[in-house]
Amino acid sequence: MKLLEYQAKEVLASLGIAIPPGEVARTPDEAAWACGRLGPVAVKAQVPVGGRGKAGGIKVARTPDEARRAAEQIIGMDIKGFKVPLVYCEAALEIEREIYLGFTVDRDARANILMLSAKGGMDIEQVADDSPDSIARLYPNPWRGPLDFELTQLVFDAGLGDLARPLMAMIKKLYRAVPDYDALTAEINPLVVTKKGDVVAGDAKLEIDDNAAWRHKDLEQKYGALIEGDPYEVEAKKRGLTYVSLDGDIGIIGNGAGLCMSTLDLVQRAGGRPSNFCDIGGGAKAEVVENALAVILMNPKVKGVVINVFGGITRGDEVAKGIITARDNLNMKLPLVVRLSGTNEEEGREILKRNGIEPGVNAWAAAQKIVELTKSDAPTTAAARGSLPGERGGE
Amino acid sequence: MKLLEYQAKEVLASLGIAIPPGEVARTPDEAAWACGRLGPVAVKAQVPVGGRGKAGGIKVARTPDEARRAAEQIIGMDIKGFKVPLVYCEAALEIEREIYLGFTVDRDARANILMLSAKGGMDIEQVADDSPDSIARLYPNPWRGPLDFELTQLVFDAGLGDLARPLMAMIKKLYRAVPDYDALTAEINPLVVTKKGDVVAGDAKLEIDDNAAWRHKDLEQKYGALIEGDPYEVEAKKRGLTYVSLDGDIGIIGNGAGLCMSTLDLVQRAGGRPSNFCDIGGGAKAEVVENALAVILMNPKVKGVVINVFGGITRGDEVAKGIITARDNLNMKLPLVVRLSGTNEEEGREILKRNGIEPGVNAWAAAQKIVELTKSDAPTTAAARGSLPGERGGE
Amino acid sequence: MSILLDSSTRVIVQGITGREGSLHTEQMKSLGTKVVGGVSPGKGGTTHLGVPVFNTVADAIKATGANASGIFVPAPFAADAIMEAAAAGITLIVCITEGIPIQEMIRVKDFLRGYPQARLLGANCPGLITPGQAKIGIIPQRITKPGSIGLVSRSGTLTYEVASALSAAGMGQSTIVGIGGDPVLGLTFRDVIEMFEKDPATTQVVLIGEIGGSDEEHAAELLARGTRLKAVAFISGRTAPEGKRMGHAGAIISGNRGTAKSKEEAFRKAGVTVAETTDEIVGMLR
Amino acid sequence: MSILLDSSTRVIVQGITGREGSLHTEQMKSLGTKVVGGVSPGKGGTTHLGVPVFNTVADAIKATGANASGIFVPAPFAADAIMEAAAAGITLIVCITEGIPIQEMIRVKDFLRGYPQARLLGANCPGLITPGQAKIGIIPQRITKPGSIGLVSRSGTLTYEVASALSAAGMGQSTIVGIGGDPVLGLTFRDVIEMFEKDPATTQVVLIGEIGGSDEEHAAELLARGTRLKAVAFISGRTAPEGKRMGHAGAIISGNRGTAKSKEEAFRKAGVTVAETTDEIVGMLR
Repeated sequence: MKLLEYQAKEVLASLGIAIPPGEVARTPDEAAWACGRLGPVAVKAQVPVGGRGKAGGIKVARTPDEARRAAEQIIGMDIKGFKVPLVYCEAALEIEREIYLGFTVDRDARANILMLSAKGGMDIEQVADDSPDSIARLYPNPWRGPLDFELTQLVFDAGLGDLARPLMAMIKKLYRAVPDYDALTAEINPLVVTKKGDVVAGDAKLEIDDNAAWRHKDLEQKYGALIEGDPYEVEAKKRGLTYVSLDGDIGIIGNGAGLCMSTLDLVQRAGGRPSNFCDIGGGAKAEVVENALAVILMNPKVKGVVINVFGGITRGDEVAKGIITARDNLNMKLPLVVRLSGTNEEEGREILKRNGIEPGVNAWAAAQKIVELTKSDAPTTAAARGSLPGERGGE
Repeated sequence: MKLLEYQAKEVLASLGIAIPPGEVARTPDEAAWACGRLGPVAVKAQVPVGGRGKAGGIKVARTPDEARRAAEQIIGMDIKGFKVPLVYCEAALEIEREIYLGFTVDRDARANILMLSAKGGMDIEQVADDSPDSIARLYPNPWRGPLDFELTQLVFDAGLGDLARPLMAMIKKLYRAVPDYDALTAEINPLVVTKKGDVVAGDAKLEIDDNAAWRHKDLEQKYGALIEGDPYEVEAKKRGLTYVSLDGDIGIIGNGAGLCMSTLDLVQRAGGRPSNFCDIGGGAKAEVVENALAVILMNPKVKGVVINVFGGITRGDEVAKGIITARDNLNMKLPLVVRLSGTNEEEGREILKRNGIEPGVNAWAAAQKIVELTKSDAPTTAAARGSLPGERGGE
Repeated sequence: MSILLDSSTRVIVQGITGREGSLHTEQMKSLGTKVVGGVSPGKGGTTHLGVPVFNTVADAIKATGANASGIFVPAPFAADAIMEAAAAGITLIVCITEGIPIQEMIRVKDFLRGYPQARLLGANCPGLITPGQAKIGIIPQRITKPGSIGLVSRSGTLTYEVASALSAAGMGQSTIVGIGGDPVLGLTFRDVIEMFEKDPATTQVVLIGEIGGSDEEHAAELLARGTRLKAVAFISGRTAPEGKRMGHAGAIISGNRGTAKSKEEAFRKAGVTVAETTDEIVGMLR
Repeated sequence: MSILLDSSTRVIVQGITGREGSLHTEQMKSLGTKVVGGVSPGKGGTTHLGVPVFNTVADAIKATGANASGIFVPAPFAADAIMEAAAAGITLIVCITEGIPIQEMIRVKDFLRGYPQARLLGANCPGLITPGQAKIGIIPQRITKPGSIGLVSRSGTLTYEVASALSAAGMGQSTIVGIGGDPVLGLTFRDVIEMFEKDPATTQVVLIGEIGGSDEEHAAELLARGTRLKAVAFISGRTAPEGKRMGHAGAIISGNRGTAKSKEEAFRKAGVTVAETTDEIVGMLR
């Protein structure tokens, strides 16, 4: 779960990290009132993705009127596929210097890594390319956490020895996000040293491990509904699916991430453009297939769907029956190509054919078939799509 | 710092461990009222030492009247040198079985140890002698703490697999006393399984590392004043001295624990009985010597004092001057023998002699001398003792 | 011959009394795997599916001499189960469980440093199978066939797909190893390739990789130093769009590594044939 | 010859700019100890008492090639200082600081398992001195004299007392080692005796023990197996009353060990002469 900036800051504040005063605004008026209370503010788009500054998602407002106008422009704008649901109005800081402080999982090292650099701010990735040595790194032992002497070394390595005390305290607090919140990434960039000498989180990024969501239900309840910008991903999450939106027009369903990803590769190779990645895991029960199809069909751009299932333990005929049930329940009329493999695959293909579903002999054939069926198609009508979950759910 | 039972239970309760309802009573009336509110209670002497049950410090009371009478008998009684300051009235438990659960530092292993036994209760030390295997043991890694599988093994090793869930939860909570409170010992004996099936701390012992007192000032403030039963030890602690009361009549001061302990050995060897152990550490400044003498002279049994100082870096003449200043400030008239060693020891001895203090050539001679000087002495008068800290401090 | 597992390996199943544990224990036994016991705390002393159940792995080893374990316990208990197996002396730990929090796996990896004899496969993997001899995990026996191709893969269903294509073409496998798709896992491509290299029964290897991480690159480095094995590699996710990144931390540490392109190039440089679709693999091995 | 420390040992002082650190650095230097630097975070780049100061031990080692460290930092920072020294590669760590919480020392002991080359003396010890060559810590030079007696002790002032009696009697010392009085510490009697055994310059040893723990008993066990050293032991606290015990945990694990009687008996059984007062020691060594 990727938290929005204001949410990440609330969590970091609960760990004792100083953040500037700020208020969430869902409307331009709320932004104006917030500015009235806070004085000059930065009005910041709240989206779970980087680069919002360059996309025009951050504006400085000195007066309530300016804040209202900024919020009018920002709320609802699209940033890298996320529609901005609200803004965060934060008291402007008098910046003396900007530091980079980040924690993440280094999957190659199978370890956590803490990074600190005196060259904080927007260009940190450039800094990493140009002068990697200016980013000091520490791999804390995962049971012990960072030890004082390791933090001392980190701070001096980063050339920030004059700030050793406040920085070491800050890093220890930030690292609490690992044991306390199962954080995968926790980043403060810039970490601002103000002209008064305070050390304050200027921005904050926090990603919590979805595998540990059961330990952090409070976060999910408090923030979960607001976070995902993509409506299909939100719906998929509700239905317990592993789903990522893409910008093509062919729906993809596979069981297993690798199989699903290779189906995507094949569709693209055949000249098509996938609308999503959707892994339904093992088994391929009718209910799960129905959920996956329902989410994919929510997207009006989708012209057809390809399903790639390898039956490990589940039999091919059962999978075929499940797919037909799902299609019929959704009253789906769009082209549907299914590639079935594993036990009883021949029987399964027979059942599909009898029910008007195109069976692929292998994954490559299935990919070519769905591309062929969707290329010539006229724009889809609502009728062909069947009943959409939005319509059924009264959303 | 050794906490009293009710204090230890308050701390354990803060860690999430279930304790029976109970109230502290400083007077027999308070005990009666507590019984009125709680129903049948155990009235328990609060002293930081084991064996109070056998000493008559625990009585069961079914009515407020019985509770009053029990408190009358217990408050003020002496248990192993501790005058009982108050009682704890605790709702009686319906006991199904008694378990032993203890944590302590195993100094030989330089590690923490958790111990669990199905044979809990007063006779656990006997159990340890007779059938050591019936006490299951676990040495948790100090950074990781006890892991679930280790606790599972511990619980099954103790033959308590049927209580695995509640016991594992309980042990994890108890172990929090190590990272959270720098506990050196944390013991629940008996850990009671009630007839209803609840698992409750029947008694509790908790010792906090004095070296970590600076991390736990809240505990010290809340409980510190009540704990130590011995008035000389309380006074010594206030003055920052390492002091243990003994029951003889010769005061002992030494610099360094080993030197102090060997002085004690020598006095005893010479036929005397030490009234205390008092280590004044390195340096032996006048102020520290004065503090040590002051505490020792509070005890009316003391007939004389021997000081054994080895000057490592401090010069013997300086030590001698410091001792004289201390004696004079306290207006002490009792026999005082000083054994001085190290740089300028001859000069130091000269100064002592000139000021009427007996210098010992070596520690053994000094020990013999103080025994000789105190044996024939008549009971000391208040005048000879000098001004006592109690009188000066207006206690 | 084979790697890691054969018909003499003495296997226990942690979580044997659960639904998944029961199902796959039966399948493992039906192939001939020597399943000597199971672990389920509180059920020690009972028998399940014809094998004795113990409260702890240590108890199971004492009674059965087990040296391998398959873990089928639910995610919240799986990291602990791995550590228990290692501490008790198991030398091959196969964790099928999906959804273990990454921070727990990082702690497990550090814990395992204290038990160098313990090799962990997974978590979140289909396990391994030595066709005709034994399996630990969930790879279906019927898609496999004894032979001389070593197969190592990050993806479960792609493994099945490739294995069944090989078997259908009459090309048997020495051992099939699913290393799992989690970011923090036990045995890597490199570890498994090293074992295949030492296994006289294995003459060819197929690697099925994925985008993300640098394990494929590390395996390619190893193969580049020279190998007696004929190797074919396939990378899935070649056309996957870049993830929506939050923050810079990931970019700082991974740079340009981890893409399908970087992996394919690494393999080509190492002299390894790269398949663009899984269908090509069989032909490339002929 | 000597053990642990001689005039070629390259020593740094952690906490060199503090009051204690400064005082004893001067004394160490005046004896001829090769003090090559000091550590004081934030003061890196400066010079103190004629030696360079560094921010971290790692920096100090890089610049000076130090292999030993004396720690004089306040108690709340001392455990961390020990771990820093070990992690940076120091092989002899001498921690003088008193009052380190026991739980911190238990964690330090576990940490040190990862750095087997690092030997820790203390904490809460007077350090060690090889008379006429070098010292780390606070043992006064003038009470010592070069010679062939190895002295190892848990008590600071008793060490001084015995050393000065020996020196006054013309009996010099090879190395004097104060192992410290804390319940959880680094080098034990046994470790130090083993080193004396291997040191050709040492012909006799004096052990000064105390009640509590079983380290004296373990040393006696070692000596019982045979030694070329003439050994005398003294235990202080023979007449100390039993501590007022709270709870049973201590009694369960220690049983009857740890008393002066048990220690003296162990030494006598090992053929070690036991002194009843420190005054007897000189005579027993003649």
